[in-house]
Amino acid sequence: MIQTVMRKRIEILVDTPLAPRIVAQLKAVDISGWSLIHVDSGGGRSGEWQHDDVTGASAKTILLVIASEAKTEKLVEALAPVLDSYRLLLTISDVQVVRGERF
Amino acid sequence: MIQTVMRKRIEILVDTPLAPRIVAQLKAVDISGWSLIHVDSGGGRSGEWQHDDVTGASAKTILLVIASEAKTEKLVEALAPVLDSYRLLLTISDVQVVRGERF
Amino acid sequence: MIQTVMRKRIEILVDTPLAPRIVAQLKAVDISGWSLIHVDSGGGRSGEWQHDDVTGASAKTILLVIASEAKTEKLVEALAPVLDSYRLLLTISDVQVVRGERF
Amino acid sequence: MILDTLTSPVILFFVLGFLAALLKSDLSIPEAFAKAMSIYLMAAIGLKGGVAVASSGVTSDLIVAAIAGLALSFLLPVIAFALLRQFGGLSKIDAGAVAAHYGSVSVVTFVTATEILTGRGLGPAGYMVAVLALMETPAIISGLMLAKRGEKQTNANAGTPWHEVLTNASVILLVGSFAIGVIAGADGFAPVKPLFDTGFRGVLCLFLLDMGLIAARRLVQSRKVTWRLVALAITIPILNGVIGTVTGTFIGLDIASAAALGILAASASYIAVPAAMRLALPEADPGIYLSMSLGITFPFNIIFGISIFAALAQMLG
Amino acid sequence: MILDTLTSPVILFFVLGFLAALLKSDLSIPEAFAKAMSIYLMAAIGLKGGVAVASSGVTSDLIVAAIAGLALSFLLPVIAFALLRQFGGLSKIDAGAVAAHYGSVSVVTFVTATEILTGRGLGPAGYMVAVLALMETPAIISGLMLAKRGEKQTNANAGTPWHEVLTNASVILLVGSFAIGVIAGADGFAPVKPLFDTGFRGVLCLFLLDMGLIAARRLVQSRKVTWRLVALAITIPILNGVIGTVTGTFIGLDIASAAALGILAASASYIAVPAAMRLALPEADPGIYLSMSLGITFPFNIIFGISIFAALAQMLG
Amino acid sequence: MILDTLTSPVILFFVLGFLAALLKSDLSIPEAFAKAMSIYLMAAIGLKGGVAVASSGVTSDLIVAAIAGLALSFLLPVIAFALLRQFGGLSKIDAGAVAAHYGSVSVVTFVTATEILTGRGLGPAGYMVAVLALMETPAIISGLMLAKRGEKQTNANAGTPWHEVLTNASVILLVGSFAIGVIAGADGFAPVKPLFDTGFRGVLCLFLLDMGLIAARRLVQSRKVTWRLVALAITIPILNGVIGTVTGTFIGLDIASAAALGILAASASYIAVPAAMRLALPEADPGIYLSMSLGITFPFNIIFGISIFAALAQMLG
Ligand SMILES: Nc1ncnc2c1ncn2[C@@H]1O[C@H](COP(=O)(O)O)[C@@H](O)[C@H]1O
Ligand SMILES: Nc1ncnc2c1ncn2[C@@H]1O[C@H](COP(=O)(O)O)[C@@H](O)[C@H]1O
Ligand SMILES: Nc1ncnc2c1ncn2[C@@H]1O[C@H](COP(=O)(O)O)[C@@H](O)[C@H]1O
Ligand code: NA
Ligand code: NA
Ligand code: NA
Repeated sequence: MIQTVMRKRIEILVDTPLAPRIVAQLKAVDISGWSLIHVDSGGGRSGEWQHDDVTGASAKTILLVIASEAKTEKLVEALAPVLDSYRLLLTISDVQVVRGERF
Repeated sequence: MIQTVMRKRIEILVDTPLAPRIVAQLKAVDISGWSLIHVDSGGGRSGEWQHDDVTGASAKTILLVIASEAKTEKLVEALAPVLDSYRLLLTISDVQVVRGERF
Repeated sequence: MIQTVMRKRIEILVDTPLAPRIVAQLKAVDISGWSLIHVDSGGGRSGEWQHDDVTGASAKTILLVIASEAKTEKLVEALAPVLDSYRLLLTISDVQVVRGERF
Repeated sequence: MILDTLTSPVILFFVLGFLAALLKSDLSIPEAFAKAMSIYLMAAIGLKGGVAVASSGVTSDLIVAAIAGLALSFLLPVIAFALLRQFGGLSKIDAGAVAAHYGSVSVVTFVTATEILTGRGLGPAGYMVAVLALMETPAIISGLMLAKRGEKQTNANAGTPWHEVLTNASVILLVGSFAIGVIAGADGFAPVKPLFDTGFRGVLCLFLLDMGLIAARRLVQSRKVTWRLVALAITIPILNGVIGTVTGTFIGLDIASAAALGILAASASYIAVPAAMRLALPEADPGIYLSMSLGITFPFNIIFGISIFAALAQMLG
Repeated sequence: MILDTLTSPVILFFVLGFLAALLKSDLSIPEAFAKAMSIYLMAAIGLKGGVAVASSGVTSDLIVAAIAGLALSFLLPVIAFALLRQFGGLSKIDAGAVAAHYGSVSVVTFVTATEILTGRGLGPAGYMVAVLALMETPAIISGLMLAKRGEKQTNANAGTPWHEVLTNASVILLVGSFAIGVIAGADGFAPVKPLFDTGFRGVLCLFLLDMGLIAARRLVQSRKVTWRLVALAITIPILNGVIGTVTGTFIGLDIASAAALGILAASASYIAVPAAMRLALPEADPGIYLSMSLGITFPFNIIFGISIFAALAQMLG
Repeated sequence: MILDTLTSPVILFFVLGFLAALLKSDLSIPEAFAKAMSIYLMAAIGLKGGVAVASSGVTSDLIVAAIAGLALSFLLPVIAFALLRQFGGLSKIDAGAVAAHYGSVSVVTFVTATEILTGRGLGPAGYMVAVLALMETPAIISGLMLAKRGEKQTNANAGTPWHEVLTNASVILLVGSFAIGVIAGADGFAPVKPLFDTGFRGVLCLFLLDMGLIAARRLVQSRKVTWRLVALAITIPILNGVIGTVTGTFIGLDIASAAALGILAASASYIAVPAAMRLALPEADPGIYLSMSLGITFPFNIIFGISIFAALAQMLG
């Protein structure tokens, strides 16, 4: 059987204009990979929104990151100060990863 | 360490025209937030499909919802009658959430 | 309560031009359903990329597959030889599925 | 005349798309661009129709054609339903859903017909755009009535989605730009004419390229269409088209407009109606109605139907 | 004159989009197409402005108008800030963010005004495009200064995002295509004119259709806009527009260019500034500034503002 | 002559995009719009080529040019491969993949060259579009042969993806619209000419704006391109371009067509070939071949190559 290792799967829902800032934080805690998933629309306590490329300011995106538990903890610490002001939605779950050495 | 709480991550794959109906059900069980993820194409027992904006009728979308276990159960009950007729694909997993009070 | 069963949720990040090959592998191990999720951009050890439809060659996509544990194992075995040459990112997690008989 | 049609770039691009999809080429038109073109085409045809009515005024022809269109859209599903049940072997729900498609209309078929007929000096009257818009929705109602006939009480969830049907994008766009055309008139239209008139046929080429791809892929991917349904997807439009053309001639429309009414009757919706059916009859199988209307009837009408009903209108007129 | 405006297709498409969204129609313009149109419009207006300046040369009017524009963009947020704090009851941060929007400009409002004024023989000078580009950013700086006045030390993360502000897409595109217009001149422009000039108004129609949809949806979805803020979203543009028009007349611009300066002053940004505020003041509520600038001020300016400041410029001139 | 090129809006928009990306501006063209423009450009160039051949007929020049194009596409990778292995230090697989790109062609380089040459009265013959289409694929085959030379048995998975190569989108679109142009002829083309001819250069401007952005981002993000590879990404196109221009002159093409053949030979594919290589040689590093062809060779050809080979053809002719 192929070897798998346990890693963390982090999903961060963030306003698209702020995504580069989060990516900078990833790099700061030495996480080297991420993917941005396209979100079309959504709703929450502050109302509903649609992705709109004209006023880019109201679009949101999901940052998907696979990382080790240690780096995940560092990332959460690093993001703590902006969690509220950036209105981030941050979830973490367990995943099995193939070729997991790289994370 | 930052406090996290356990919540449910619900993914519902649904035909795009029916998504507003599912959102209405979310609201009915007092779930206040959701995000719609863009799906490009797929395949299943009833054939393959591509996202196509011309005949919107054949596009699909993923509704991503983070909710407490109690609300998740209510939601599943509420969706039970339409699971088959709407051809929903519904999965539920555990996630750790930061700032989890809001769900 | 509605009956749920445990299944595997597989996410495969793959170069868009290679996605049909992976889908062929899915079919080979008798997995009948999949969905392609749109990824906008990302970064890893080999640099950053943006989805770009002009030179389709540099776009990536996420293949989302729900499958039984047995089929998942078969799939991982089948993909093993190309994991490196295709630069796949493959993660597996547990999910509860409603109407799980079909997977 | 069919040969004539087959050397028009508009049709040839459709054929190119169709062949490319059959060859499993990776050619694809970005969805956003395809949708943009359909919005452009609807706005353009609405505007031009409105401008035409602004100069002709509301004539009795317009009123008669409007009534005929409404009646056709409401009644044609009944015949289709009977055929689909008896000969096609569909369930009541699937038959009702498919019938609604054939009562309603395809904007692109109409636009293509207008281009081809105008090229032969047979341009339909401007008010036919209004008829087009009017014919979109009645069929949805009669299709739903047929699908649910005999049921005790329809639950709220599955009732007619009135709001969605009446405010659906293509109705709003057609009616809205028709109204703008009427208000602006020829003078107001002049400054925007370069985009909406001059570029029209070129855009139609690229749009039909995409429709060819979509139609052929739909045809290939469909697994549930029996040979009986294929036969009906050709017979029903012929039948409807003949009824439409005869009606048009009978109520005194000019030859071109009678042909246009025939083509509207023959065409099957693949935008407004599928969306409505997905909401109102989620149990109906989209694989069936999309394969029939988009995969078979649409190409049939583009390549043969337009010429057939034009010839019929000329014979009768 | 307002009535006149209201029968122009350009405005009517805006109204159509606005109504469609209020009716909760599913009509929508694909984002990619909307963004494509905005890129087209900015490139076209930049080119045309540049070509105009290439033939007129750098005049003293140009220089005076540029200085006036810079000053207005820098100073107008101060008045807006005071009103938003006192009358609107906003926090310092929200007031600063909103004020920045009102000091900056809306490209689409300017483009629409140019089309409508030109239709009445009141086309503003080509250099007003340069003024437009210059007015985009100073307001961001003064808005941020107002929002942070009295704070000890701003941390690095929350400082002015200079790089993003100065290289933002609309600034680059406007300035870049203006420069291309200047370099290419009328002769170089000729081969690309069919696309950038002839099709311009038609594209503007479709773009305003989308802006109508976006503005109305924004208005409907906004939950945080009090009646006081609604009043300010109309009062501030009137005030700014009057200041701008008077300034334009005072510094000796021709009537059309004075009107254009008024409209620039009255218009509120909804592209460059929201993006900058999201970065520099993430704590400010985007619901407030987008609802005000896009949901209220933008429609107000399109339907009333343009005519008001044109009339004022004619009165003063 | 290079200066001449540098004041054309078409090239200036490319430069604008390139600079914007180097400045890390957030300017971006929606992918769907970029792809739509590339589809439009290929359809337009195919149509125009076909219409030209429809009136000139199949001449011996056409046949000779077609054979020369096929031979060049098949043979040029051999020289490139040797240089990439020896001087560039690439592995066999990477060298084969890169060589395939340089044997194949870039549609946009050809289109831009045609526009610029036509502007100087040096428009290449219509049949060069057919040559363009023919040159897209042979290089893929010889590149794969070079990459796998000496291997015992290629496994099924890694064989030449014949189907994808022969039905790839740009081949189908070019060949298809060329055929439509031939069938429709000048008369059939007339009604669609406003879109496909009049708007052409304007669209090319916006498309090159995007290509500038893409090329510069590719250049900046590439980490694997050594200075030796940079040198080859300029040397190989010069070499290939000279071979192509000389061949064109030698086989008796007119000056403009000989220049066009040179530019085709010099250009490197960044659409059809990368997609094929990703399938056939997944182990080859896309970072290398995309950075070289798109990040270096493409800008080099647009800004210098076109003028160089045109000058050479004039000298020789
Ligand atoms: N840790 C990660 N989490 C999420 N996505 C990743 C991660 N690492 C790599 N990726 C994605 O995989 C692509 C290729 O990664 P690499 O092979 O490391 O360059 C990247 O561009 C990302 O889109
Ligand atoms: N429970 C949730 N599940 C999924 N997405 C959510 C949830 N809550 C909020 N969101 C997303 O986060 C955005 C902002 O949420 P809020 O800050 O609550 O307005 C929403 O518009 C959704 O896209
Ligand atoms: N096992 C699966 N994993 C992921 N997506 C699936 C799976 N099965 C079905 N789907 C998605 O659900 C759609 C409908 O499935 P079906 O009802 O089986 O035709 C498919 O087209 C896929 O997009
Ligand atoms: Na019909
Ligand atoms: Na302003
Ligand atoms: Na070449």
